[in-house]
Amino acid sequence: MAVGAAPPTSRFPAVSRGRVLWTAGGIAVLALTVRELVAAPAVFVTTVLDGLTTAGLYFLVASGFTLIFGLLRVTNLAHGSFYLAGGYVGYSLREATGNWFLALAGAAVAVALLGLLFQLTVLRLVGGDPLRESLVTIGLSVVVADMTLAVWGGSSLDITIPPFLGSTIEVHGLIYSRFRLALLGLALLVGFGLWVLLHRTRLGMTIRAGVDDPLILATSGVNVPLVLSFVFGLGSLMAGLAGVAGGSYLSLSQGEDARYLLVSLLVVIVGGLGSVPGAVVGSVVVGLVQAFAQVHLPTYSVLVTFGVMIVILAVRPRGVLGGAE
Amino acid sequence: MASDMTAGRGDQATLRRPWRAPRARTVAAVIVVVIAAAIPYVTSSFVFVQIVIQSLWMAMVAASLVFLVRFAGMVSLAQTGLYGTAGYVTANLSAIRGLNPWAAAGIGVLVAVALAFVVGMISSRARGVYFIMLTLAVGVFLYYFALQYRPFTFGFSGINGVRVPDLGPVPLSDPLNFYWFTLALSVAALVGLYTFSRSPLGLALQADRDCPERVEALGMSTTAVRVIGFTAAGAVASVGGVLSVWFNGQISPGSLDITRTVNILVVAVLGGVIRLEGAWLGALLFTALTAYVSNITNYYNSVIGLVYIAVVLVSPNGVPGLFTATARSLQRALLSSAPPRTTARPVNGEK
Amino acid sequence: MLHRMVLPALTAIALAVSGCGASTGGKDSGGGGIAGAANGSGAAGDGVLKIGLLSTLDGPFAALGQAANDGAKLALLDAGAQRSGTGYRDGMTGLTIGGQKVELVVESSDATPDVALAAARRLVEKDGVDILVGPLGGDEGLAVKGYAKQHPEVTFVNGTSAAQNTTLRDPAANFFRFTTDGTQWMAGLGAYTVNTLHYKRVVTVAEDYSFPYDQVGGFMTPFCGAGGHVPKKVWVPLGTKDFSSFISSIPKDIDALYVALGGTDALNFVKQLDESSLKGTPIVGGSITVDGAVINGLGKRADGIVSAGPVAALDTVQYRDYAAKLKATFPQAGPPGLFDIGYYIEMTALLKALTEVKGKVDDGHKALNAALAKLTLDTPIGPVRLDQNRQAIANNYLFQVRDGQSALIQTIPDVNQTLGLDRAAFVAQPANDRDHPSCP
Amino acid sequence: MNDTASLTLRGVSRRFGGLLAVDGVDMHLPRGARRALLGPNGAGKTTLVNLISGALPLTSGSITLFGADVSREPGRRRVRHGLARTYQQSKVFSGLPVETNIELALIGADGGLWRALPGGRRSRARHERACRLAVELGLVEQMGKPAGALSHGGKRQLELAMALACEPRLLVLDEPAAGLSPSERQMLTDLLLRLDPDLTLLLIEHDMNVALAVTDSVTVMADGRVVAEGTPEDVVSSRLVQDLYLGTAHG
Repeated sequence: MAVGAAPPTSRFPAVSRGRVLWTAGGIAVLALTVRELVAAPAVFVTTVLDGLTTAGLYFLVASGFTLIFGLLRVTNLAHGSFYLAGGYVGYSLREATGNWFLALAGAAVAVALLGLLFQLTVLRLVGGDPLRESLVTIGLSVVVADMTLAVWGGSSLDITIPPFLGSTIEVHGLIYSRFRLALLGLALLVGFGLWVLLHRTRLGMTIRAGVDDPLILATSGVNVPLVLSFVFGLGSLMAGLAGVAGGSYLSLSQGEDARYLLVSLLVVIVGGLGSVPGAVVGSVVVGLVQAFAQVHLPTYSVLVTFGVMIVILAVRPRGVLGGAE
Repeated sequence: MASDMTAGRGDQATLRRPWRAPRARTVAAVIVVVIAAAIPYVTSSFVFVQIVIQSLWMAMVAASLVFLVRFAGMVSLAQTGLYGTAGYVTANLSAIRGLNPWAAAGIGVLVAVALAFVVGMISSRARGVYFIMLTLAVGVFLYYFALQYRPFTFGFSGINGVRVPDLGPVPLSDPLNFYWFTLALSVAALVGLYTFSRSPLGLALQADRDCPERVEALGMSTTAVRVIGFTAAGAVASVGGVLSVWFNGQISPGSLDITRTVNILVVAVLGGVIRLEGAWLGALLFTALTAYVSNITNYYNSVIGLVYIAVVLVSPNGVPGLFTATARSLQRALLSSAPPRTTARPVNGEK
Repeated sequence: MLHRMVLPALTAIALAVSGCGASTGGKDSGGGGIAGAANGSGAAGDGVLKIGLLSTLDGPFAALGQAANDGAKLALLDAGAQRSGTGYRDGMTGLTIGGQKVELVVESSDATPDVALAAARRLVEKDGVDILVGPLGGDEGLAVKGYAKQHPEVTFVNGTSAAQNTTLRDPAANFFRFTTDGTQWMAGLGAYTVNTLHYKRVVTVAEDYSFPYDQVGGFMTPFCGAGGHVPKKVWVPLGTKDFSSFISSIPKDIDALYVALGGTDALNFVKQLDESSLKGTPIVGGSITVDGAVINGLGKRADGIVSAGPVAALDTVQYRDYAAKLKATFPQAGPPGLFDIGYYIEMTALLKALTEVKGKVDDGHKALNAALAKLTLDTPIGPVRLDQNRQAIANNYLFQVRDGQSALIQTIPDVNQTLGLDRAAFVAQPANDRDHPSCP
Repeated sequence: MNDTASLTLRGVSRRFGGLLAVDGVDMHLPRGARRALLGPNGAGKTTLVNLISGALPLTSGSITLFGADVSREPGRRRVRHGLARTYQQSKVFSGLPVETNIELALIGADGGLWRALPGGRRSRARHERACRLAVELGLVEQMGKPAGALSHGGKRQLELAMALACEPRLLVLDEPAAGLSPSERQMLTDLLLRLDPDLTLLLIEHDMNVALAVTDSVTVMADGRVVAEGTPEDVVSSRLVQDLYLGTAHG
């Protein structure tokens, strides 16, 4: 019995209720879209772009979170701290070497090592109890927050971006940031890389099999602890990568760790835990909802974003793409 | 599904009653009463107010979490949101709208309990880590509600100047009276939660923790059982919320942010999630730790984080578990003729 | 099991009832809440006069707290104290005023009111400080003022907390503020925007809490009075980094934007603004919006930005001395700014008053409070005196960025808390908020 | 006809994604019937049991329990019609004592939690009934132990005790003999033979000795469909069944 399986008793067949909700939701979204397009097309296009580029960053953070959960069943509540640590290390590397791409790669590797170290020393000691594993990661997040404050101080820091990404492009009078588009590109690239890894390599096949059924992993003849550590390292690496990418556009400061942990949670809650395609769907939904809420209800935007997520969860406890069971 | 934290070791302990002399409990109860009665007269004002009284109301919130973890297998990160809701309603109605403080507190608890019911309904289908994440989302939603819904919550500044009412002729604003009042409520919460856990509903809640399919197959509704359990815990947390507002005289979004959520979790883990009383011990340790470690080192947050990790790693039963384990191994060493007992490490459920 | 639980419960209740006889009875608790007694009642009690320093060394605003502590410690060093260590949290000793030993104890918050309150309680009730200097943030100040009412035996001197209502409405008799508030910091800017810059339609962008409310209020009251219009106010949630969607919601037919965001947030905002169709919109800044880092970060884009605030690089002896001392004592500190100068002024005022009363506070702080109330100071940023609510009346300054430098363009002397308006009428207005003032 | 039927399935199907695990099963159990459900692994037997007990919702078809259509009712309501079941892998409340496990089953049988509330936990009558069941199933020594600490066989006994506590009219057992020792199997067989003759029994069992000893009719499933039905003798001698099931099971 997998952790978190909902008691499989629904008075109504899931299909018909789901269909009604999907149809209602679809009509509402369509109606809003048409209204927006008619009212202010330029604002609409910009907002959609904002939403999608934000989704790109969110995907970078959340895909690592969901991968780790999928295979290790660990809810890594220190994932936001990995984002923040990655950003800070990237900042120092950028200042030291002057090369943004080196900072990106270096920080990602550094955070992957941090994650690996934690997994090998602490998580393995806890040994397979998902609740205690989650609790331990909370402790790590407290320590990382304190340590980053000690090393990098409390001021916001900006990672200088390479000049060719620093300007804007203009199409039909629409001005948009190059870096945001590059961020989206990076997310697509990483997403594609993940797809290749998971679908076109032996290791990836093993990981996917393990996500579907942890027992398969144990009987497949692979070195299970090694695969688990690899995935934890990979997930941390993505958080570190996201930290540099995000910290280059939106500055780094204390408190960002909690924000990106929440973002990861929202994304996987919406998309379904453990599923990379789910992380794509989740990022896009969260990104778009947030962007439109900020345009129309700036004062209550966060409430709107969270409210939508809670409604989705109440209806589909395992996320939009989560298994129906 | 059963994890170390939720497996029913408490019952094993109760069931081993013949082994533990009943007199030991009476002695323990007397000691606790004597300490509780002596505390106001032997501690400094700061320790009494900022550590003892503060830990009393904090423990109420933590106890609601311990109850949920221990008897229902639900690690709820929404408890801070619930206590904050009770606190905000109490503060707004009494300090802003000038309602009678007792009525304000009553309405505050009622609103929070109703909210707990709704949250319970929303989250009753989620289990394990899904439940953690869903309740965390609810908790954060309530935090942002407090932050952004200014007409009621006054945003980031929160609500100041909440006065402590009198209980008949007794002014509760006097620390000593407030201490007894809080202590009495703590004991009531403890007795109430234990009584609940032994009622048919409480047994069904524990049954649901162990095997929900079987609960349904016995003709009982897991949803009802879980929602009622969650609501009962919410009631205790919300009483803690009212006490916290009276204690601080103010409430602000910071009172229910993610740091506070983590703190309550730390309190629960330090106290061990085996016995409800652990929450009070955990709260005492936590408040003392935060008050004094910051004097010793600048990195006191790291210290708290590391202590917390160590406790989770070393002793699933929290700090009291640490003592019992040490005591048992001492006992074993002294009475080496006795056969070794297999109690310190619980059997790992269905893993 | 159950009956064993009932016993302590009954005992507790019985003791509670008996406890009521011993209680001191109906003391007005002022700010509400449970107040513990202050530890070590006054300097007479333990022979040492303890000053508590409360700023923000944790959380997102930690850098501001570090600057604040530099400023406060500089004032103590001036008076002859020595540092016990070089850390921000290290205290100070070695100072004697009127034969009384003076010690500094440091506590920190994370800029949230409830943590500030807890830190204040630790200082007063655990460390037994006689005087508390702080806190840093506006909402923290409101919470500490409430606590001050419970502890009339302790003197509270503000840090840089700048919420208007800390002193304007329902002030505490033992709370003194030698720095001006967030509304005063805007004095001169609103009128200048309409009359000199001729910006008539302005949208405000600020974070959603009390300090920016006061800033926007301080800008808008004279701005609206001079015929300006604010068709929309954008309140972004605290901690926002990505402003792009908020920018999309700003109407296009405006003359300028009023931006009250701190440091790098302002930098991010302007960068993102210039990546939108509002590219190049002129900017009017709040008091913490246009600092050196922002000017450097924006380069030529910064030129022409107008802002106002209480701290200016004056061409006076006091300012030059201060800047030199700060640089020499704390090499890692930046140029003089709001937070170090603010704490420096508050601490200097306190030490001056303490010297006047020869360190004596065993009269229930009466002499000290009287000395503080009538104190006048000549600070690095001009003369300061207090009004009837113990709130500073001081100069405010108008700046414009020219050639990568923030240049002083106007001094508004002796700005009081009601901006020169009638006090009763001013207090009768609704407090600054999301919706007030308004002139769409 | 209906008044003598305890369980009727019509066209019962269940789809998991692309897999049709149970495919148009029809079944009719008259009152007092003792039916064995046989078939190779993956034939859909356990899924069918889960559909009957309401642990899984139907994709299509209908289920009638003692004349009432329960196709859309959740599992806990079907209990009121007299259905009780056990699981392939023992599902007991491992953190609670054996005694409490049985008492909870009795609370469920007495009309659920709401009726039990005023009585409190310590209903003397309920306790005595729990003791009688424990005696019957040889659990009396273990009453105070947490159910999780029972042996495998002990858990099976406890499951059976909990099912019997419901005083069912239809008892569905999913491989009750799996993992039992020969002596425990004998005890189980004896117990099942002693059941009230009016009770209907549906039994999934791989142990032919147990299955054939206690049942009078057999349904064979393969790939989600019913492939044979009849007396034990007919079915066991059927060529098709030997190929399909016995061949696989012993091969």
